[in-house]
Amino acid sequence: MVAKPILTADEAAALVNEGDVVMVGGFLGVGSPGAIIDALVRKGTKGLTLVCNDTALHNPKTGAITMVAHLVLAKQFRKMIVSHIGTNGETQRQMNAGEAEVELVPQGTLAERIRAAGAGLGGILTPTGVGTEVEKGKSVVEVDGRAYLLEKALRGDVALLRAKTADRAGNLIYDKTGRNFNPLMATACRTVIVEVDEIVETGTLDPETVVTPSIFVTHLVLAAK
Amino acid sequence: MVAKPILTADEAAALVNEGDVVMVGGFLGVGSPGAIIDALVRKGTKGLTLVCNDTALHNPKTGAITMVAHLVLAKQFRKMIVSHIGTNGETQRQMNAGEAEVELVPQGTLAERIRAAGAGLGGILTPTGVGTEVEKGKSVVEVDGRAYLLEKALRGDVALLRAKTADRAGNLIYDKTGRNFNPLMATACRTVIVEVDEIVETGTLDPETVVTPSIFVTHLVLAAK
Amino acid sequence: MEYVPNKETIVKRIARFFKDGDVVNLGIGLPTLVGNYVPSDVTIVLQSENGFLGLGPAPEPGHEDPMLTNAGAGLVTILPGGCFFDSAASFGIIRGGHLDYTVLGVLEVDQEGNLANYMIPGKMIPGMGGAMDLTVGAKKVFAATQHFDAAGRSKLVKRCSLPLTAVKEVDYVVTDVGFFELRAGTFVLREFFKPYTVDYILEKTDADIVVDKDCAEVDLN
Amino acid sequence: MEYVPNKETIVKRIARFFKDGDVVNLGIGLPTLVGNYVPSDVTIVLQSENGFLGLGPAPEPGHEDPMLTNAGAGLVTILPGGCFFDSAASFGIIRGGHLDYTVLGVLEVDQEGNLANYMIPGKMIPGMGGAMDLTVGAKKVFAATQHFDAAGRSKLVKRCSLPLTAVKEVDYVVTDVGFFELRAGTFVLREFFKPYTVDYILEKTDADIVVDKDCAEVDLN
Repeated sequence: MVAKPILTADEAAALVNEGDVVMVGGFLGVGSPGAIIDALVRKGTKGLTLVCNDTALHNPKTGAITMVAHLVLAKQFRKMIVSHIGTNGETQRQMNAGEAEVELVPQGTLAERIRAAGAGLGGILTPTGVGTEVEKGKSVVEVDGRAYLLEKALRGDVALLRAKTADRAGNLIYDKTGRNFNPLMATACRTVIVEVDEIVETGTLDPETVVTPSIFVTHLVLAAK
Repeated sequence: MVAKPILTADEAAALVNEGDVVMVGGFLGVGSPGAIIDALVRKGTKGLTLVCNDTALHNPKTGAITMVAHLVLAKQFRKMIVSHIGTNGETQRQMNAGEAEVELVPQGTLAERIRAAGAGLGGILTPTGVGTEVEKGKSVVEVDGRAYLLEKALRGDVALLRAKTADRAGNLIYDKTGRNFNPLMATACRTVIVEVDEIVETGTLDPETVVTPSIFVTHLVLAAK
Repeated sequence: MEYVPNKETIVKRIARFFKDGDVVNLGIGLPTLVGNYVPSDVTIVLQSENGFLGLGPAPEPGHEDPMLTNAGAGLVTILPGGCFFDSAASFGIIRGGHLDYTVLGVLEVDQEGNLANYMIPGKMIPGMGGAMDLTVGAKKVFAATQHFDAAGRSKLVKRCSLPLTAVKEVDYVVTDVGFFELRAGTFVLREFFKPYTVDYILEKTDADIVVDKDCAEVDLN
Repeated sequence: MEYVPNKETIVKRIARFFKDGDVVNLGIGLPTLVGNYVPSDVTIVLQSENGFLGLGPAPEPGHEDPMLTNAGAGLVTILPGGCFFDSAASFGIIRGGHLDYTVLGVLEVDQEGNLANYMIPGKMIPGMGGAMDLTVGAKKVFAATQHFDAAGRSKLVKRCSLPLTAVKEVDYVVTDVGFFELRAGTFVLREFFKPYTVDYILEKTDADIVVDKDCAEVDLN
């Protein structure tokens, strides 16, 4: 199989353009691509839309800050489509001050919307959110007597992901709870850049255990040890 | 974790009731549970609805017959919901003679309908089948300017599946192209019976490589060597 | 009678509800503590919505793994027979009715079974995370809460005033004064916890309560 | 000029279209043969809709594995870098636009790009299998067919009479007389294959054909 280019984190960050919809893997920072995020902060690309489970951790009192929270603090997001911002005071501040738009999406709906985009579906019908604020502006579709929200596919321009091992072709294996949204986002963006602990020769991964097939991955970045 | 009961193939077949919707894993017979199917033929349970990729192989000229084709020949299906019957002359005969109902579903739609049932979705929007005979009787929903068919979730009563290895808790690992519809069907039925080559102690499978989590499996059957 | 908040009462009672093989998701905060009180002869499977089954206790010192966390980013372990999966598979389990129970925290819960637990407009907007899917998807939903807030108002109300997490999905409410089941638009008191009395609970609660014919006192101390 | 059916011409021409890294699904029958003619200096990735990437050639005698088959149940191999997945993931790849090309057989293909290849009412109803998803989902769709059926009728028609597999999804039609591209509701002849001529193709084909300004003769023998 054709080998995928291996980039530095800075080369990877340079593939993100102003205004892009950027999907970032990770759950409260676990399974996020730290080196690429740091490079994107250095690069300073603005006007981005974030799609991520959450905006990671930012505790103004302790100064603790992780992963995509660095990009939030640098005000690189025009909009954030996430399920949770409760651990990032700065996201809440920007939302309340009208400095950034925040679209809160139920976590399972976020996962399915991303998966739908990757799988060529226009959307899915979920019972989650029926009768709540999440219903606003959406079609309610009844199927066999139960009400569902029609939730549309959510596509991105660039996915910034984190895995444990890649082979040269781009097949991926993840690390425990670092898997989360990464395999879904790999299917839903044109450019898919994955930061990994190690890159092995093509043919050395067991074809039964690959989680993300090579064809979804466009670039690899080797994480700093 | 709690261990799952290990049944004989005949005990497994006895869990299928007249009139049940039975999902059977396999793709042209590859990855189908042969011992359970044979037992179900012996048991002779009638009036079943089959959900399967296809009706396997039945060549009246050579006498070759595999997997679910035995159940077709024994006229145990009232209805068959499948994507392909081109390799089973008997299914075509029963359909043309009005002896059994056949609902032909595009393969990707069949996979998503089963997955949707397992994932608690009411259905999905697929571009597949728009403007074709498959569209008949279905809602066409436009999303962002493209037309999609609303395809409903498809649920079953009993799943009869085939995997390579189970642990005592019911975690499953499959064998090459024998995977196909098996992991999807495991999520979409109340009773999920899996025929396996081997049953190992709980805790011996790598938690990163399990394909079907234990909680979906209700019973195990050890395949004949 | 004076009300003394007691989280232990709540989580102890919920933990006793489970039976062998139950698949359970415990929400962040108070619900997480339920895991510590499951009787030792009962084996349940804990699901963690960030992507695994077989959630185990906190790691021994020196065995922490930053890649193995619960949905609150706390360091945890995985038990033998557990496995990892992605977020779509995780919420497939949750939304698809494969959880026997979920236990969730409460801002308000009303007698229709409506739950509000994810935002206070203008004040606290953390986002719903997985709470909406959990409430809608689990076979049975436990709402776990102190009976009264800091101002002494009951968290069991006639009708939620806060934005809802889900509509009519709560099955049981367990507080530190009693165990309630939702039936036909009312709270049904099934157990009252020592030292509280039925009269105390009826008097102090801002919601309609029917006392079950088999309602009994339970001592959880 | 006499028409002599020639499958090799068709699959040879299609195989030359691919470039390094292309992800391709080859339908059952004639399209499967395309894999044998990909130039040795071009590496493509073949997807098999029954659940893997990295479809390799038939196994050496003695190395057959009944659990490793293609979508037609033929015994095959998997190449280094390939991997297995379930049918939902497989059709996620197909429907999600992750295939650069699919090559499909033809009963009829019309000048609007409509394809009919899965049934003849009252006669042959094998079911669509994966064909509808492949036609709708792949970035570019090749229809591969002999130019004429056994009765001498052209398979390229003005308007399909058989039930459609998909509407306006075909990008290229390759027959044993020429290479056609679908543009703005017409077949555009880009190449004519030796020994056939443009005039022959225009005269014998029951569909509107525009001859591309760069249309050229190609010798595939």
